[in-house]
Amino acid sequence: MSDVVNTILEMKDIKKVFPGVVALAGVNLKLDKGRVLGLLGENGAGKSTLMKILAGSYKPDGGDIFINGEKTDIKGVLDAKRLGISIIYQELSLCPNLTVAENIFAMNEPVRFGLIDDNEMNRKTKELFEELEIDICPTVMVKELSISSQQMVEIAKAVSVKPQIIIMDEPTSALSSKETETLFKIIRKFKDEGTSIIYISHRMEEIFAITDLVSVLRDGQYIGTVETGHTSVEELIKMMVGRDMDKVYPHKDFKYIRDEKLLELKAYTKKKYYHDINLFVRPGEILGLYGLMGSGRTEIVKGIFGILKKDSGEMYMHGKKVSINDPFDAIENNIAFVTEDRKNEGLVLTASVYENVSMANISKFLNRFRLINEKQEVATTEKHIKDLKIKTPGVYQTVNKLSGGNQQKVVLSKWFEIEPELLILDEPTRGIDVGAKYEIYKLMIELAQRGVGIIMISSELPEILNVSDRLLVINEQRIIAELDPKETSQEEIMTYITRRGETSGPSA
Amino acid sequence: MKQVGPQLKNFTNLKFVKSYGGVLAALIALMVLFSFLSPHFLQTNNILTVLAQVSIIAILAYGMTFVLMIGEIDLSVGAIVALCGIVLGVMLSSGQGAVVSIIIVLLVGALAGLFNGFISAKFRIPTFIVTVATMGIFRGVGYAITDARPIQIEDPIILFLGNAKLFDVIPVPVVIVVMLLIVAHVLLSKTKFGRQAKIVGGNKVAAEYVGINVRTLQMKIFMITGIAAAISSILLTARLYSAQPNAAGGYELDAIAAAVLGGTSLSGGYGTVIGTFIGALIMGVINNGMNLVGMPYFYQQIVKGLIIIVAVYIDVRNKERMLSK
Amino acid sequence: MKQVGPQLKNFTNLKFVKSYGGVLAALIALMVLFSFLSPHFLQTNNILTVLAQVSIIAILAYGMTFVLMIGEIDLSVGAIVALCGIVLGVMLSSGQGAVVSIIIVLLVGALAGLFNGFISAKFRIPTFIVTVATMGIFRGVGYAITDARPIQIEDPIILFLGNAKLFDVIPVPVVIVVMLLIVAHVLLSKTKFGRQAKIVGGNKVAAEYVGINVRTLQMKIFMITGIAAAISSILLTARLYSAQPNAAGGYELDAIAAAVLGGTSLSGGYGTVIGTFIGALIMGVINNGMNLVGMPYFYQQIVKGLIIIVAVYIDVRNKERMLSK
Amino acid sequence: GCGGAPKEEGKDNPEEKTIKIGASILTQSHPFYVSIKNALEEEAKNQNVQIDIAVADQDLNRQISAIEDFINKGVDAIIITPVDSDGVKGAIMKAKEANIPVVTVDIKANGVEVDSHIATDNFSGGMIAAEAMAQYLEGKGEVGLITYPEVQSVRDRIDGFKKTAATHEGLNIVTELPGRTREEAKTASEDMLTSKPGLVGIFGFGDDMAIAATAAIAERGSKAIVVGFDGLEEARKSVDQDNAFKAVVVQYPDKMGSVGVINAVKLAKGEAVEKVVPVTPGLYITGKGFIDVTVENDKVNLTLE
Ligand SMILES: Nc1ncnc2c1ncn2[C@@H]1O[C@H](COP(=O)(O)OP(=O)(O)OP(=O)(O)O)[C@@H](O)[C@H]1O
Ligand SMILES: Nc1ncnc2c1ncn2[C@@H]1O[C@H](COP(=O)(O)OP(=O)(O)OP(=O)(O)O)[C@@H](O)[C@H]1O
Ligand SMILES: [Mg+2]
Ligand SMILES: [Mg+2]
Repeated sequence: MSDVVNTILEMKDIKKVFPGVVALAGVNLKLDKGRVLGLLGENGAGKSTLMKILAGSYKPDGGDIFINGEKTDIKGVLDAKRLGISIIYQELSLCPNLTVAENIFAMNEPVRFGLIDDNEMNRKTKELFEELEIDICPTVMVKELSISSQQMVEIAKAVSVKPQIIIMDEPTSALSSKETETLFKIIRKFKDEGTSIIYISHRMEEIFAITDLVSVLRDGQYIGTVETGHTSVEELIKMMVGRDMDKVYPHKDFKYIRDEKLLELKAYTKKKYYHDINLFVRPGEILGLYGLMGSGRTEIVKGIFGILKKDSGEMYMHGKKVSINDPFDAIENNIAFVTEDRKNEGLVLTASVYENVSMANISKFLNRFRLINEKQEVATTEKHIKDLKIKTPGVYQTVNKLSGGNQQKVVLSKWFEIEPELLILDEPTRGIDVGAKYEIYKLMIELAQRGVGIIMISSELPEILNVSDRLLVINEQRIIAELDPKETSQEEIMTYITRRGETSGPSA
Repeated sequence: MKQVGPQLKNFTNLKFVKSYGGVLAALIALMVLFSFLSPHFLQTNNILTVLAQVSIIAILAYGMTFVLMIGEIDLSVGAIVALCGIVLGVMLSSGQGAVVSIIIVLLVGALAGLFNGFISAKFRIPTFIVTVATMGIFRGVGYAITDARPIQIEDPIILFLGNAKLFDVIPVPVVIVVMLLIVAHVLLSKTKFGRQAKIVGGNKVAAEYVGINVRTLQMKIFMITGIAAAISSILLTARLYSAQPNAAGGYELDAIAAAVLGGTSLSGGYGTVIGTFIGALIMGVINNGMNLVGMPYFYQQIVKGLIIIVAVYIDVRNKERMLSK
Repeated sequence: MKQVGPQLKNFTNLKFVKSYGGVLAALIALMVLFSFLSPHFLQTNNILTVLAQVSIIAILAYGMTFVLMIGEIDLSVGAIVALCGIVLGVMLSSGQGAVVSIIIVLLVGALAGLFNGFISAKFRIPTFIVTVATMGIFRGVGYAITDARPIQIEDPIILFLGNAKLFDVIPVPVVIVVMLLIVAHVLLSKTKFGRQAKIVGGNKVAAEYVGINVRTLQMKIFMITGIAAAISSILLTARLYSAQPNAAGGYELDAIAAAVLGGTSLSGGYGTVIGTFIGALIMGVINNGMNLVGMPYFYQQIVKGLIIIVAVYIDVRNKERMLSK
Repeated sequence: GCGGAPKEEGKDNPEEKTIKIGASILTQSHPFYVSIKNALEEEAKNQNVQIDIAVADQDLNRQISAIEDFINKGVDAIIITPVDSDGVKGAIMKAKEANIPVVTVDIKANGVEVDSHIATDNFSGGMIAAEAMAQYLEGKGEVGLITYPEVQSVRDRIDGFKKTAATHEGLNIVTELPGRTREEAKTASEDMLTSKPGLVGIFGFGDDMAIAATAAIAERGSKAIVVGFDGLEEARKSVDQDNAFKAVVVQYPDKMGSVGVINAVKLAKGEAVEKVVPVTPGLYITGKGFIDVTVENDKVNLTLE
């Protein structure tokens, strides 16, 4: 009896079919009041689709939804809102042309004499941010924020309406550990107030840190629900992938780092973006860059790739001085760059999978008449689809129809395809499931073994500690420490960052 | 009138300069230039004439700003002006009173706009194509109604609206254009409706996610554009003392140019009615100034093209500078 | 010619139907309709006439497809046609040979396009505005050169290109338009250049990050459009036996409509030259059919608008259905 | 070869079938051409023949396409008001190849012979307008022109006006502004009156322009007079009233249209017609209506009193 009272949401036998794909083949989900339910599944398992149905932006092809035990028909996003369901979508969905406050209060603006009261709106936003401990100016335009800040705005927007159910679809994929902490604080606060939360993530440690229960989907099927306290990473992975996976990180059996400098930066500087960057990467080496949000990691690698062109400093490849002024120069020098923002910087959403895979390297696919050999493109793409287990109905599918994680895999394929000497990866495993992560790490290691130098930015400390050979810590647009990942610990890194923050704070 | 207060103070503060600095600079530069080139340019009378001349395009451009705001376009507004003018002429000459006729004309404009909005939203056809098509349709209907003949207008109320001067100085169209400026500005930048338009223009997906019915909004926006065209047609008809089926040819491009000069983005999400008004003034000043200087027609076309490019460039550069501060 | 092989087989397979099914269906429906309405419609002679009539717009529309592909627009192509025609007339009447004149005309077209591309890419001004402005500029220059007077053309080579018939049957413009169809189709869908255009149209930032110089590409694309306009102008001038400074008014809209009818997206990233050709044929068939039926002009405008809407709708719906299979 | 096919068909049984005429007119958006069009239709009804009217919208290419379509359709005669004298040549040649007789109305065709031409002389008309203007102004003062240089007939009118104006020493053309529609013409008139406060006369190349100028003058309280061209009903009414519009050169679109059809029908039946039918423009002035006017040896003879 008490069970009925406590169950706030039940989804039964939900079905959804897309052209060529059965996204959901009869899925069940149960959510209790005041609890956090983790939702796990490989890329393309159907998590986001299920959540979009709950949020009213997709119509299910079958199944029932019960809210507080009552059968409910969610016809559109407004119905969902009315029922107290709030969602943070996997893909950022803010208006770049509006301010932070205007985005948060979109369709919900405070009104005076029939006109929007901007002052009131900004004031309320400021209050909300203070309550949530978010440090963003309410009147700044969203397009001027970094992705991580935009994600925080999304979070604030979702909770601002005091919903009874909050859906969070990979909210931390664009956040660093500090902001993740802020998010967890918010989650706990709302949970204590009786709000229920559905939490999707591919990061196991987060699942264990914040959820009470975990439901698992596989290939659009409901696999089961377990209590977080009574399960293990291994069990969850087995539920997700359907087989045992003994480890999350592959062994780097035989390291093969040549003692020469593939890339070297000397005093690389761009005003307002990065300062006095001295670093090198050796062939076969994986160099990790770690730092907090806004620390400038992305800017440094954009500098290397010629997007944020340096003002001063020198770059050497193989000891020879090179000058890289734009991405074209960078690619000419065999550098590849997987950007952190796949939607805006990585993919052509309206183009097909194979066109995305071949786009950085189209010259390779020309026949003797200098015409594109589509067969070869398709064959190559199919190889990548197999290697990275990209879930798609085919090479001709347009990329916007893929799940987030699979889109990320397409971006990776694009850059693996040019067979670079230096591979820069900015949050490469963002949104990627554990199984595929393993494949990607393996590919990185294989590339390294062939003599490729890799720079990897990651906000996941365990990942960066396990995968990189050498670690640079970035803070306030500078390199502040070089560490050996084998010797260091999460605690040591955090003290570097915070200590630096304390000492340099007043002087900056 | 009370609710207009809050944003009127913008006129005196930095935000105003920040928003309109580039286009204002272009306008002032042009005015200085022409006042040197022609002694007649800066006369009060001439300035008022320019304002009256500009009123027709300006009102069209207000409407256009709304469509551009949601990332769409309306190439049929010139044709709607012509059609509405014809309807006005037919109504008046069939003995209807001015007020009834005006109401009917506004209705026809709204319906024409609704047709555009409905067809494009319902059948998901790009508005560029829908309105290129309806441009032909509305004009065709206009021609067919009168068999391409103009209709003379003698109604004193209509003629008053287009030609009279308040206190013997200020042309009535100028009063109307300024009043509509305030209404349109408040509607676009201060109401929920305007905000929804901005959201749709910024990110259609996000708009749907927050529960905006994008299709309904699009229909409403096209109705506004249609109504603006209808108002414009009343002033134009009065100004010409007749309804002309071939009136307002190519005005759609002038209206778009005015809006873009004023900083409205063609891809949606950015734009202000005040900027659009300034943009329309720039166009009007160029035309008037070159006429006063007596520049030959061919060179007028060339110079006008160059000035538009330079003016938009000033605005683009100005915005970039503002952002980088 | 050899390299054309691979995609020619498309003509026989399902992909062809899939890509062009909607617009082909619309074309065939129209042809069936008109062959019922007029006994003259399906005569070989008339079909060839339609093809020849369509050639000028079709070639313009090929160029337009490239610009639309990268998400830009060119409203100045009609003016470039007029300007190039005038240049051709001036060259010929100053005693230059046809070949030299043609080369110069192609150069002028390319330069005009380059001007559009350069100004918009370099100063980051929306191409809509740049080309609205250059529309005036190019036309103004054309008028100024001849003081708005036409120039008669008597050169046999030029007249041959526009008016002669191969084997006494196939009009030369038809041969040219089909040859250019193949060239443009291969360029757009089979070369690196074409693929880059598609990528730029889909996502400019992503394009830059894979090393595409978006600005240079944009300039090249506008040059292609300019050259297409120049070729068009040669055929038109021959057809008119004279260079007309006011020629090709409004052709930009027809070219855009043809491209969009053929499935090219106005926001970039999608489009095929073959589709565009079919789109141009639809426009030509509508005009010809209504003339044969003897429909009054006003109704022609109305019907044409309606047919464009229906044709695009068929295409939109067809694409959705294809995707949902 | 194949080009001959339609002609046989067209000529099959001329006696049995009703005669079909194709007419391509320059534009539909000027009242003058609307009048021609209506006259064509009316006369066709009188003659009991079928007529298809295609509107070229001032696009020569469209006009040529329409003529091609008439040929393919096998009409028995074609009437054209050419968009351009030189440019229409190709289409007329095609019609001749197909043995279809061609009649031109209002504007002549260069470089090719047509079967009949119903001529209005726009150049002489311009001269008449200038002479009338000069006499009203007693041969002196500043005059402005509203023009539309893209159109041949307008260029001819303006050239004729300038020629006669030059013979009056005191008469100076001080400004020329474009005004292609009534709206543009009104703006142009306003700006003329602003920039040339001494203006005493405005010539508008068409009725719309003259009427617009008249309105602008009235609103400004200027003393300038207006002379117009075309002289359809609305313009003649305006001339009758007490305003700035003093005189209008009158063309006879009704007559031109009906003669066009009459000649086309005759040609279709194989009868002979006059090669050139001249229609001299008239002059309509305030207070008197039509007055006599002739043009001889580049000199205009008219008296206002
Ligand atoms: N709009 C769409 N059209 C066609 N197919 C779609 C669409 N949206 C999703 N799919 C397909 O449905 C399946 C489920 O996608 P969904 O986004 O729900 O996966 P997910 O579990 O959220 O994956 P990820 O972890 O990568 O985000 C995928 O195979 C995807 O390709
Ligand atoms: N387009 C932009 N315009 C203005 N400021 C920007 C822009 N992009 C980034 N910034 C600012 O630059 C700083 C560093 O950016 P960013 O957050 O991308 O660095 P990061 O170290 O890679 O962090 P993360 O990847 O975790 O977000 C931030 O303060 C951000 O607001
Ligand atoms: Mg997902
Ligand atoms: Mg980053």
